Amino acid sequence: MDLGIFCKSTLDGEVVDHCFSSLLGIGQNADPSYLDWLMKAWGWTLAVAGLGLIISLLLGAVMGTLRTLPADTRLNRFLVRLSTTWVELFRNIPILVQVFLWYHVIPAFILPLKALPSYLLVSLALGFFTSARIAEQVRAGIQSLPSGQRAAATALGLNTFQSYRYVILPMALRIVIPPLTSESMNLIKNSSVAFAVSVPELTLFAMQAQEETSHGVEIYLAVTILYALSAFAINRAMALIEKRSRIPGFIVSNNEVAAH
Amino acid sequence: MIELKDVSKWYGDFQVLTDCTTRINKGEVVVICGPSGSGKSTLIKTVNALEPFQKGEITVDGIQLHDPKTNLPKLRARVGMVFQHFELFPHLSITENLTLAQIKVLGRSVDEAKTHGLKYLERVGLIAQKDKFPGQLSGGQQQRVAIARALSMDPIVMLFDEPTSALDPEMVGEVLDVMVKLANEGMTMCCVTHEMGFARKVSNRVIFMDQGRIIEDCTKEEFFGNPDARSLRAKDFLSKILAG
Amino acid sequence: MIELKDVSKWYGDFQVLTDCTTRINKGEVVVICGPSGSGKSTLIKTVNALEPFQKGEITVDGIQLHDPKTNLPKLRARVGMVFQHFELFPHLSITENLTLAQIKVLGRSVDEAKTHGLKYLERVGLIAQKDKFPGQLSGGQQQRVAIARALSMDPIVMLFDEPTSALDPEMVGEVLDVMVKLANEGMTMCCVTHEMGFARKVSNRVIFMDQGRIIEDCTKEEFFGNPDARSLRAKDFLSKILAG
Amino acid sequence: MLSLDLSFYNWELFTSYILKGLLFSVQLTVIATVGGIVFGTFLALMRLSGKPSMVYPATIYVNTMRSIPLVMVILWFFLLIPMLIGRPIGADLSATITFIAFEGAFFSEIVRAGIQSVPRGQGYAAEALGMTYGQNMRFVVLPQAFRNMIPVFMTQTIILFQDTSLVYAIGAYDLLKGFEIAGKNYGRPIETYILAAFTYFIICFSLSKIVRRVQAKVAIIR
Amino acid sequence: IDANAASQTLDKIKSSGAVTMGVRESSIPMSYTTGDSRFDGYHVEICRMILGDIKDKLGMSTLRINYQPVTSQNRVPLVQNGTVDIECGTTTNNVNRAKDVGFAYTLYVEEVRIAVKANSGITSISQLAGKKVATTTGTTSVQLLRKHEKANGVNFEEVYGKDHADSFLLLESGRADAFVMDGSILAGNIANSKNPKDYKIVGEVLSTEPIAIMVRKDDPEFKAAVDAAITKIVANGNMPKLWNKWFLSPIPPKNIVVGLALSPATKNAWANLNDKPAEDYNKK
Ligand SMILES: Nc1ncnc2c1ncn2[C@@H]1O[C@H](COP(=O)(O)OP(=O)(O)OP(=O)(O)O)[C@@H](O)[C@H]1O
Ligand SMILES: Nc1ncnc2c1ncn2[C@@H]1O[C@H](COP(=O)(O)OP(=O)(O)OP(=O)(O)O)[C@@H](O)[C@H]1O
Ligand SMILES: [Mg+2]
Ligand SMILES: [Mg+2]
Repeated sequence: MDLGIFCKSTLDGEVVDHCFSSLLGIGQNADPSYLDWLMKAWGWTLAVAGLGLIISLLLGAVMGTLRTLPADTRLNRFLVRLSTTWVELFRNIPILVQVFLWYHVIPAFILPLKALPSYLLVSLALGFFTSARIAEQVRAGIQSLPSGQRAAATALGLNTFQSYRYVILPMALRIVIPPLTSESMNLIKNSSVAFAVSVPELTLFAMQAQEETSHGVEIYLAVTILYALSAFAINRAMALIEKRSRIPGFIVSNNEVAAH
Repeated sequence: MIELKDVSKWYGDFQVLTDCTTRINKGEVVVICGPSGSGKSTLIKTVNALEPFQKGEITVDGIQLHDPKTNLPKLRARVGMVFQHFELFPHLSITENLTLAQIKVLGRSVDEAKTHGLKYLERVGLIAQKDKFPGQLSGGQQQRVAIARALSMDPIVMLFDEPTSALDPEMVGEVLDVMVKLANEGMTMCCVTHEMGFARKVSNRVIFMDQGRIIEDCTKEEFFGNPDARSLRAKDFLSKILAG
Repeated sequence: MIELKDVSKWYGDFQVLTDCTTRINKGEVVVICGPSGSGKSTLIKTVNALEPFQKGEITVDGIQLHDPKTNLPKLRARVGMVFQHFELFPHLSITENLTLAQIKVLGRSVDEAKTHGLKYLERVGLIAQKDKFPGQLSGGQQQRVAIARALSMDPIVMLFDEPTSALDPEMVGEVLDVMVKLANEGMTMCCVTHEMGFARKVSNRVIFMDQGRIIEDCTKEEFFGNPDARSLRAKDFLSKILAG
Repeated sequence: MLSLDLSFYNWELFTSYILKGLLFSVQLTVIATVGGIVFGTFLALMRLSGKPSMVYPATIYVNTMRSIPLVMVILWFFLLIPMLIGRPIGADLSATITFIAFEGAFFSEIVRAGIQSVPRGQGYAAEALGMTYGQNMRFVVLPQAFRNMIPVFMTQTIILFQDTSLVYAIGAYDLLKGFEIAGKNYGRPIETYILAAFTYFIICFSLSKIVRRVQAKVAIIR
Repeated sequence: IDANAASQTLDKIKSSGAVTMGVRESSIPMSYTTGDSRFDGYHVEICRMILGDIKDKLGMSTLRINYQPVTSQNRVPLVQNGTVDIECGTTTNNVNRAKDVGFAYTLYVEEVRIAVKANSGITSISQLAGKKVATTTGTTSVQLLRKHEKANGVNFEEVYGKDHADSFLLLESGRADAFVMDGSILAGNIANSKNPKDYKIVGEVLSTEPIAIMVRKDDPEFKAAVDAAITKIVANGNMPKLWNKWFLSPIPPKNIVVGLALSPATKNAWANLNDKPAEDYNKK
């Protein structure tokens, strides 16, 4: 184990004066070290995953909700079918293949997409893929509410939108926080596929740096720890949200298992 | 006030309601009883348009339910409903439970809704709990809040679906007391319940259902006073219920 | 037969049972009642060693429960127990439900267990259902099977934890009938129940619990016959229960 | 706008490039599912045992596996474990071990939830009849738990099948790799990605339909 | 050589009757698959000749060759840990790697160059300022580009493909303006593309690198056996024929022609067999 490797220059493999040289702007013109590079790569991982997370939460909540609409009007039936198709489409293709589709295939047909930077495309791919899974969790959450809740809201004269807005969603979203936590952690982990389309994130760093330095153990260890740390941070953030949104006197029992 | 004519309903191939015809007049208290699965809940839900029906006609306060032009949310707001499992909204405080629909459906101001709602909360004896959440109340208290919530919409009729059967026995009384008071004040009520004591005390009419049909529909006096005139099924059921 | 001495139990900081002392003699039928959360289920579970307790002594048929040398499974097999929610094994047929423990615990042969189990199934009037699965029976039928299952272990005492409170009212009677028959045959029984009719009919003693304490422990005659001698809490509770 | 040319995609190409990858992916999925369930049940029982010496190692293992990307786990096992234990380990074997180790953590969560989904009263009832912990698990809790779990197991298996595409990181020849090589050697990368997506979709979608059937079939009537 | 010398690899080959050859999947024409687990290419064929020679020397009647596909990222560890006995891909012999693995005599000297679209007008690296330059993750070209950027003050944006075909796809689809990589790889990818005429290889030689067959570091006897076999192949005058076969004639599976002329550097390597690392080539 030789952690000194992180203080070596990425250009000539010589030890640099300050490990954080170029990031912190200490020695001007100093060569960037592997540590600098690692930190930048982590930044990319967080950026890609963060953007993907926002996309997936929004889309997932919407699609999951649409799937539970009562099939009483034509519009509703259409929306149910739309969201079902959405979920089936995006959860039945491996994320890696979806990333390739977004990066190589779709821009070949929709030319303006070519102008988008690759991290955006990866975020879209991650976001859409995860939204299908989140939609399933949201749907399960809504369906796990006693059917009487919807009936009570309706009986009070609330219309479908109002029932969802004031009664069903506030409860369902609270219930699905635990499975959403695992989905969010999965998203961070899945962001490692971004390296396949040249986003300079942690996995790309790991593969390139271990090739250059031949210090695989140290490099992989650092990268693994950063991934675990990111996932753990999400976990804590969600736990905080869960605590904040806890309802006095209400016991949530949740056995939902989240797959990765 | 409420009129049902030949109402039939199917779940797929399974017929839950068969040609149900009856009426509930203003100020009347009607008790519906019958064995489990006989369609009592379903019947009461069709009256509130919570469940669609495939045949027949229902008229509530002169409005035809099956008319596609009917504004169902508005109609439902005029019919109060109380459920077996209370169905308070667990994420809202008691006050918010009472005011939500008043504000969103009737368009009342927050203050107005609050004053109005708390008035009914006081009537059911729970004004002290106004800032608690449903999970912090006992079952009997929750059900009384649910009654107050329905009342604060100023309904023209109240529907009850087994309001006491999910309660611990010691809490049944407090809910029945509220219902008796309401009946005595002249509220039009339709209650699915097996509390025969309540039926004896305040009901005007008793409806007995079995397998989706209304088998008996007679005054309380006929129902309890003249058991021999009852159908075999109703007699059997009554003997079982009253034996407990 | 069963003796409890100063039994106390805590869930974390929360004391569920406080110094409970009582005894149940052979052939006696004891009814336990009291408000929800008063510790009735917990008490009955400690007797069957399903819940550990931290203080006091329990002796069942001369065997000390808190003795670490006691073979708890063997002891439990000699005490029959019936639960509020039946707890039949849903993945096994009725016959398999009756025979599983006989075979695995008592080591009876399959045939022997079957003959024995079906005898009790006949006694509860459900021999026709022997090849069905629990999900295909009504609640009342399931509870009667559960009683037959407990009986087929040839227990020396039967414990019941609110055996009728999860049932539709029309099915309460059939389960109570079985229990009454059992009591009349001389089975030692301890029942948590709010069915005061049952208590009046067959019990020898009534125990009233509140907040983890045994507040009243007297004969049926004292309990029902002399209400003024009852504690305030018990009087209040009784009036609520009997009002229904 | 690009014109698609799928004409190069014929039976010969399928048998020479893709079939091998498909077989590997399926084989890896099957072995990892079976191995993962066995290993996962073991981990779950450890976590539910209540003995700290069992609970902690299992919990740490499961949580660690769940917070590292599968690609990293694959790389770890493939590149570094052989260096540490000083013995070579091939791509296929490595992928298999990795997947069992990784999926075991996920299956253990499913098993744990499955056991906990059996109402507590069932355990009480079995105990009250005099059954020991082992008998209770074997005859009452696990049979019900596994029936509840079958659909979740199958869903996880579909995910596992999709995850096999990540073995590209160590150069194992899976379904996606088969497509990629074919596409590259014929200079048709775009078309092959579309075909790959289509193939995965057909397989996974059909499997998820089967899951729904099975779900309806094995559900316990309560 | 002495077949009884203490060589783990030779012992293993003799006792198991099999050898594992590390190969690439799409490094046309050096080492690539022709489908259905068949592998071929310039280095692969040479390796088969080497192994044939070793088989004879060990006095074996048959030797089974297992092909293990490797990637840029895993080839070194695989050789290190013994999964692969002999790697016949496109590995640069440099000082850094030579610490971990051994290299046989160089038979091919690679010149790192730039591939661009024919109509782009780019002819030199200095024209790449502000442009996107593709290269493959896990190769020396990445570090090379970084160094070049720093030394010449040119500023360009790097994009990474996960393998060479991917990097070429970046160029093809317009996501990159240039692809910097070993000349043979560039030529192979261009030849294999839909319209080979749309691309050309331009610019100065960014670096000259010996590409060599890789063996284990701690087994000098095996390396000696490989080097001896190479010496024999070269002495028998096979090299020009092999070059002609793989670089100038149609090759399977699509019968394309790579069309890369024999460079003076490679010719020189054949004439003076050696295992000097890349650093010695660029030191001037
Ligand atoms: N959504 C549904 N789909 C299919 N069948 C249903 C549905 N809801 C109710 N049923 C069936 O319709 C019949 C009548 O149900 P309903 O709930 O109205 O009975 P009930 O008289 O209220 O019984 P209980 O006393 O148990 O509440 C039952 O047989 C029930 O199984
Ligand atoms: N596992 C547990 N952990 C913590 N508290 C518990 C647990 N089980 C029961 N309790 C608490 O112990 C008290 C007594 O519970 P118990 O179930 O014995 O009451 P009960 O008299 O049977 O009530 P009920 O009539 O509702 O069945 C209650 O306040 C309950 O909340
Ligand atoms: Mg009902
Ligand atoms: Mg209890």
